[in-house]
Amino acid sequence: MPDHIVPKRIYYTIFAILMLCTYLTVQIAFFDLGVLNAVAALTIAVIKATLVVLFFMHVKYGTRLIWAVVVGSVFWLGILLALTMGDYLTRVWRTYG
Amino acid sequence: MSELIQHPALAHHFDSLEQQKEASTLGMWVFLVTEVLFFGGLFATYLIYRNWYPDAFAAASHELDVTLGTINTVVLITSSLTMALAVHAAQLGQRRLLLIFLVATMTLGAVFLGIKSVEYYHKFAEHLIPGPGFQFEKEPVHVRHAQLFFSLYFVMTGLHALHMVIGIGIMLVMWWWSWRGTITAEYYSPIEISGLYWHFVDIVWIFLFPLLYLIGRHA
Amino acid sequence: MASTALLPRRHYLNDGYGVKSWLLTRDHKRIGLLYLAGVTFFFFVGGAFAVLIRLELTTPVGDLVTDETYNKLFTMHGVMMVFFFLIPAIPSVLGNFLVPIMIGAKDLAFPKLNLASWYIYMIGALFTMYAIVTGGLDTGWTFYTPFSTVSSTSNVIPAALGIFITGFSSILTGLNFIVTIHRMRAPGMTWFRLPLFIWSHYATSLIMVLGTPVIAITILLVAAERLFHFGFFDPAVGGDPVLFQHLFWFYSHPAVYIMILPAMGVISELVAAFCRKPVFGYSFVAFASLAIAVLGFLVWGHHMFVAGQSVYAALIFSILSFLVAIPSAVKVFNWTATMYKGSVSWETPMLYAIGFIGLFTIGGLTGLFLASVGLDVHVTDTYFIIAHFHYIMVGGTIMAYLGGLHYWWPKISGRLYNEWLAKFSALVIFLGFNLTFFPQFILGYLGMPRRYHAYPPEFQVLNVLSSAGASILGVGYLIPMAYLMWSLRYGRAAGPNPWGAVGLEWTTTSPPPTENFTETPEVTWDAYDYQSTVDSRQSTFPAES
Amino acid sequence: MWTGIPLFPERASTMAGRVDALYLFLIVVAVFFSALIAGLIVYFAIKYRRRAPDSIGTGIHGSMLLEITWSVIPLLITMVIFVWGASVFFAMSRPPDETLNIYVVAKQWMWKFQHLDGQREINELHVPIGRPVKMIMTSEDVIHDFFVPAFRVKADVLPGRYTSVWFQPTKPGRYHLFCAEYCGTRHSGMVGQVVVMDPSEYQTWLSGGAPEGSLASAGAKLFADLACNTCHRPDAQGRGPVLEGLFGKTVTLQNGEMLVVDEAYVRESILMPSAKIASGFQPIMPTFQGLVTEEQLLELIEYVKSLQALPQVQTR
Repeated sequence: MPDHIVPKRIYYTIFAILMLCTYLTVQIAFFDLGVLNAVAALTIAVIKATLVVLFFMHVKYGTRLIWAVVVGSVFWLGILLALTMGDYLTRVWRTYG
Repeated sequence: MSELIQHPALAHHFDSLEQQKEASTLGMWVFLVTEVLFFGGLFATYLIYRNWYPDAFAAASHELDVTLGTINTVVLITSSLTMALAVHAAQLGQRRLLLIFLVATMTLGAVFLGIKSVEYYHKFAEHLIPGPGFQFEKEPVHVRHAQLFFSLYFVMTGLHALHMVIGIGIMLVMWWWSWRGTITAEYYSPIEISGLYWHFVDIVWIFLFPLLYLIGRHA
Repeated sequence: MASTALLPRRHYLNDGYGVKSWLLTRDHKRIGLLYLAGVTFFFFVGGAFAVLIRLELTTPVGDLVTDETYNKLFTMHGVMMVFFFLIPAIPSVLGNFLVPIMIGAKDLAFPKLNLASWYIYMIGALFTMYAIVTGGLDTGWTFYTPFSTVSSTSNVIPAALGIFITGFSSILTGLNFIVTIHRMRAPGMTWFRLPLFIWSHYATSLIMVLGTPVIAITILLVAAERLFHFGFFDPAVGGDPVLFQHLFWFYSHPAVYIMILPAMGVISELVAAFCRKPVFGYSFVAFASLAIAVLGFLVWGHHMFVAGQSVYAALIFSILSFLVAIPSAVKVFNWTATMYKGSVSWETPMLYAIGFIGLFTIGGLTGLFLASVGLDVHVTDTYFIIAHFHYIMVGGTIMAYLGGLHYWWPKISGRLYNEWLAKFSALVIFLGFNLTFFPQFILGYLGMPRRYHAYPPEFQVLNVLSSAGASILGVGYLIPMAYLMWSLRYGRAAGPNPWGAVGLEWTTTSPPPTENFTETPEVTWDAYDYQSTVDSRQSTFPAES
Repeated sequence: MWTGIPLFPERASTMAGRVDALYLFLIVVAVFFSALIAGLIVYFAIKYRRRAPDSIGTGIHGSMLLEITWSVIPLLITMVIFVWGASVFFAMSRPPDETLNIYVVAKQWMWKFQHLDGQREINELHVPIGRPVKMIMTSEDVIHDFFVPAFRVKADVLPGRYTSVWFQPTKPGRYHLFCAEYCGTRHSGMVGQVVVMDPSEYQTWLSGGAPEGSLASAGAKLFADLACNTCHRPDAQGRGPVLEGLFGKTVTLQNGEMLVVDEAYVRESILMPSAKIASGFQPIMPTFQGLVTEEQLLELIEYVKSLQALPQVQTR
């Protein structure tokens, strides 16, 4: 990987956006939007995480291999969540206890 | 290789510092993949029970302190910034700045843990530790499912805090190496990969915060 | 053959003596041997439990040991064999030794981490052994909740910790292999010149890295639930025990591929070397490894067809399970086709390879019975399952492990073993294995449930056959122990290439020097390129040297 | 000696033949491919055995045609097996509409059966031939598994939840009942007998002894003892929902969700009344967690079920 030195300005910008997102997510949580609450919270979290990964962790400037590793981890996490939920969402007999 | 002057940090089995750096960066990324899946098991558990018991989870989430949670989020994101700046300083060989930013990162990490322990203490005082002593006076209807929430809360934040402690330990070593002069503009990959770890721990919190603190606030 | 060969003057085995030179070594070859010691020990520990299980089952009533003891025996047999033998066996012993050599590297990317992973493995084993000697463990190796968290009174916590710790050894090994294969290949060693052993270890490492963390957290949750009465899977607080099974099998099914993929890699090497020709359909075999690694993560629910998951989930998992059978079938066909017009030698490693292909085929085909959800309902949790996975794990992995050990033993030790004894023991193992496990298919279909201490008398004949086979199998495993140890001192020197095989590991001395190659090799040929090797070097086969 | 070993368990249910047919098909597939591979390996090993120490094999690298052939043919075969297995599984998972229901409570290490007419059995289960029987099962402690090889059915029995399995016996006799999910020390002792009887014998057996009256009547007594009837009144004047005619109907919950009243919902409403409140009612019912056993729960459920056909339903 070539040594890519990210200008400080970018770090500060990203930091500002992250702060803004934090403010937003807290504010939104206090309005009743039904299911959209969860959607909004998770969307913002994903945006924040993506920014950290791309800029703070330099993936934007990384090799294809690093991209593949990042995408792979998300993909496998997706397998775990999707196939597990696949069972729970289609059960006829629910579980109680 | 041997005919060149070997950099003191170059291990015998690598041909160049470049190869060594690529290997260690890839190594850290692969390690982070395992971390994603490690927390992934917890997120899957959370997702299923939240889906089953939304009311109990909302009620239990109300017991958490949003203000402290928000402050901690800000603290942790700021520590990520100082970490990124530390890497920046290391890349440019600015030793003094590097040392300062490492100290700042560690301090913010410690503040986070301090606030977290205050929160833990509150939960302990309020009998919200899952197990036989668990009490959920506000909405006794949810007493059982709220235990699920708090079990997840303690394990998720506890493991996250453990990662923070390890992170601070790593930063101490990095500080020592930087102070000693091991870290230079041409050999800074230890700082870089420690930074990757630190940012990852930050990302985990970015998800934990809304999932644990912000559900059902509007109710 | 090679009777004039001498051991090289300087090699990794005489590069330092004494305990410290081993326990603090960073040489991947020595670490491989440290693993060999550990893995062999735990194999015989697990084997001893198996002997007692089979002895108990010769009679239908529980007369040899109590039911409590019996439950501990099968649990500890499973835990030892799965976590401390099968998972580390091929990757950590043969893989550790060979991955760097085969790609022309001096060592793995992270030698200290490699040593650390051996220590982690041993510490994990220590915890588990502690659990065993201080009263044992009776949860089954699967640790199903709520039995493991609220009902069992045995040493669940130390055993769980042991498995948790050992998991990190697996993760670190996988991580090390991935980085090494990506970053440490010799000049000219492109991806499609890699031996298939490397491809399969790469695929294995992916699973280790992606799957193991999930079992780690799951085991941790079980420990937390048991220790602190936290609730995760306990119905008493609204938890779902089936969720544990999802998380458990998310790792533990792919873990089956951690055990079998490296074995497949070994077989590819053996078949090529003892037919002296390239593996048929190299790229298909290579990609089949990756396909297995990926698809292997999509099928875990077939362990839970009767566990109370949804009917739809069962059907999805069923069809995906059939898909993962295809790359395995492709491999079997390609190995068979490799023998066509080969120069087939019947030396010991090849006998193991042939045994592997046959037994793995049976194991794989009986896997179709289990993937077929309507049939699985009847045969799951019976001896049919036991027979099936022993065909894969023992008939597959252990056959390949022994075949690989015999093939590379001259490289590892620099010496040759007694070929006739080796052939004899390979035959004994093959026969003993089939006699042990084939009757169990029938037993399973008849309905004998697994993990039964006592059983209805009509099942006795088949059980006696199985126990008889097990005693033969046990002897078969002891013979190689003896002659391999013997060869360490008295075996003839092997020379660099006793089999006339190609591959970088056969270009260096036996045993190799600490840095593997005196000069970093430049690779200009494909894997298994016998033709041009013969053309260019005018054959360096031992008979002519 | 060999002839003394059976290869199949008894076929004593309508499902047994279907499972065995699939099994036989798979055996044919397995034997064919095993023989093919083994035959080829042995043939090649002999035909192409090394004749000179330095001979090498022919440099064949592969064949796309062959690769496609031996990928596609197994794929097609496995898809046939999948569809076949799935159809058998569907039949296993979907009981007919009219079934004879028997409740099962499993515990370490015994099987407890409750018949609707009130008979209770332990480790022995009497069923008639010719009628589909549905077992509604739950566990008091850990996971167990109801397995009758002669019927080719198996299902895990979970704590805190109902699972079910059904079969239609076809042949009188006594068959093994096994617990097939490891459940602790006396797991291998958690076995029993399923006694399949002709309908007439079964009737005799049924009338043989039911000292406590039917399951529903036991439930009715319990319903009164626990004072459920003070709130759940047939005249719609109570503070709780009218239970008559409720079972099997769709109700609307407070949060607008709809659900069908089944065993699981009744169970949950007794143990965790506030979890899913029917719309128009207050969450005032106390929990009966710990006050009723799994067996009593089943009696109450059966009582609620029995309220369907009562004339009060119309007078509402």
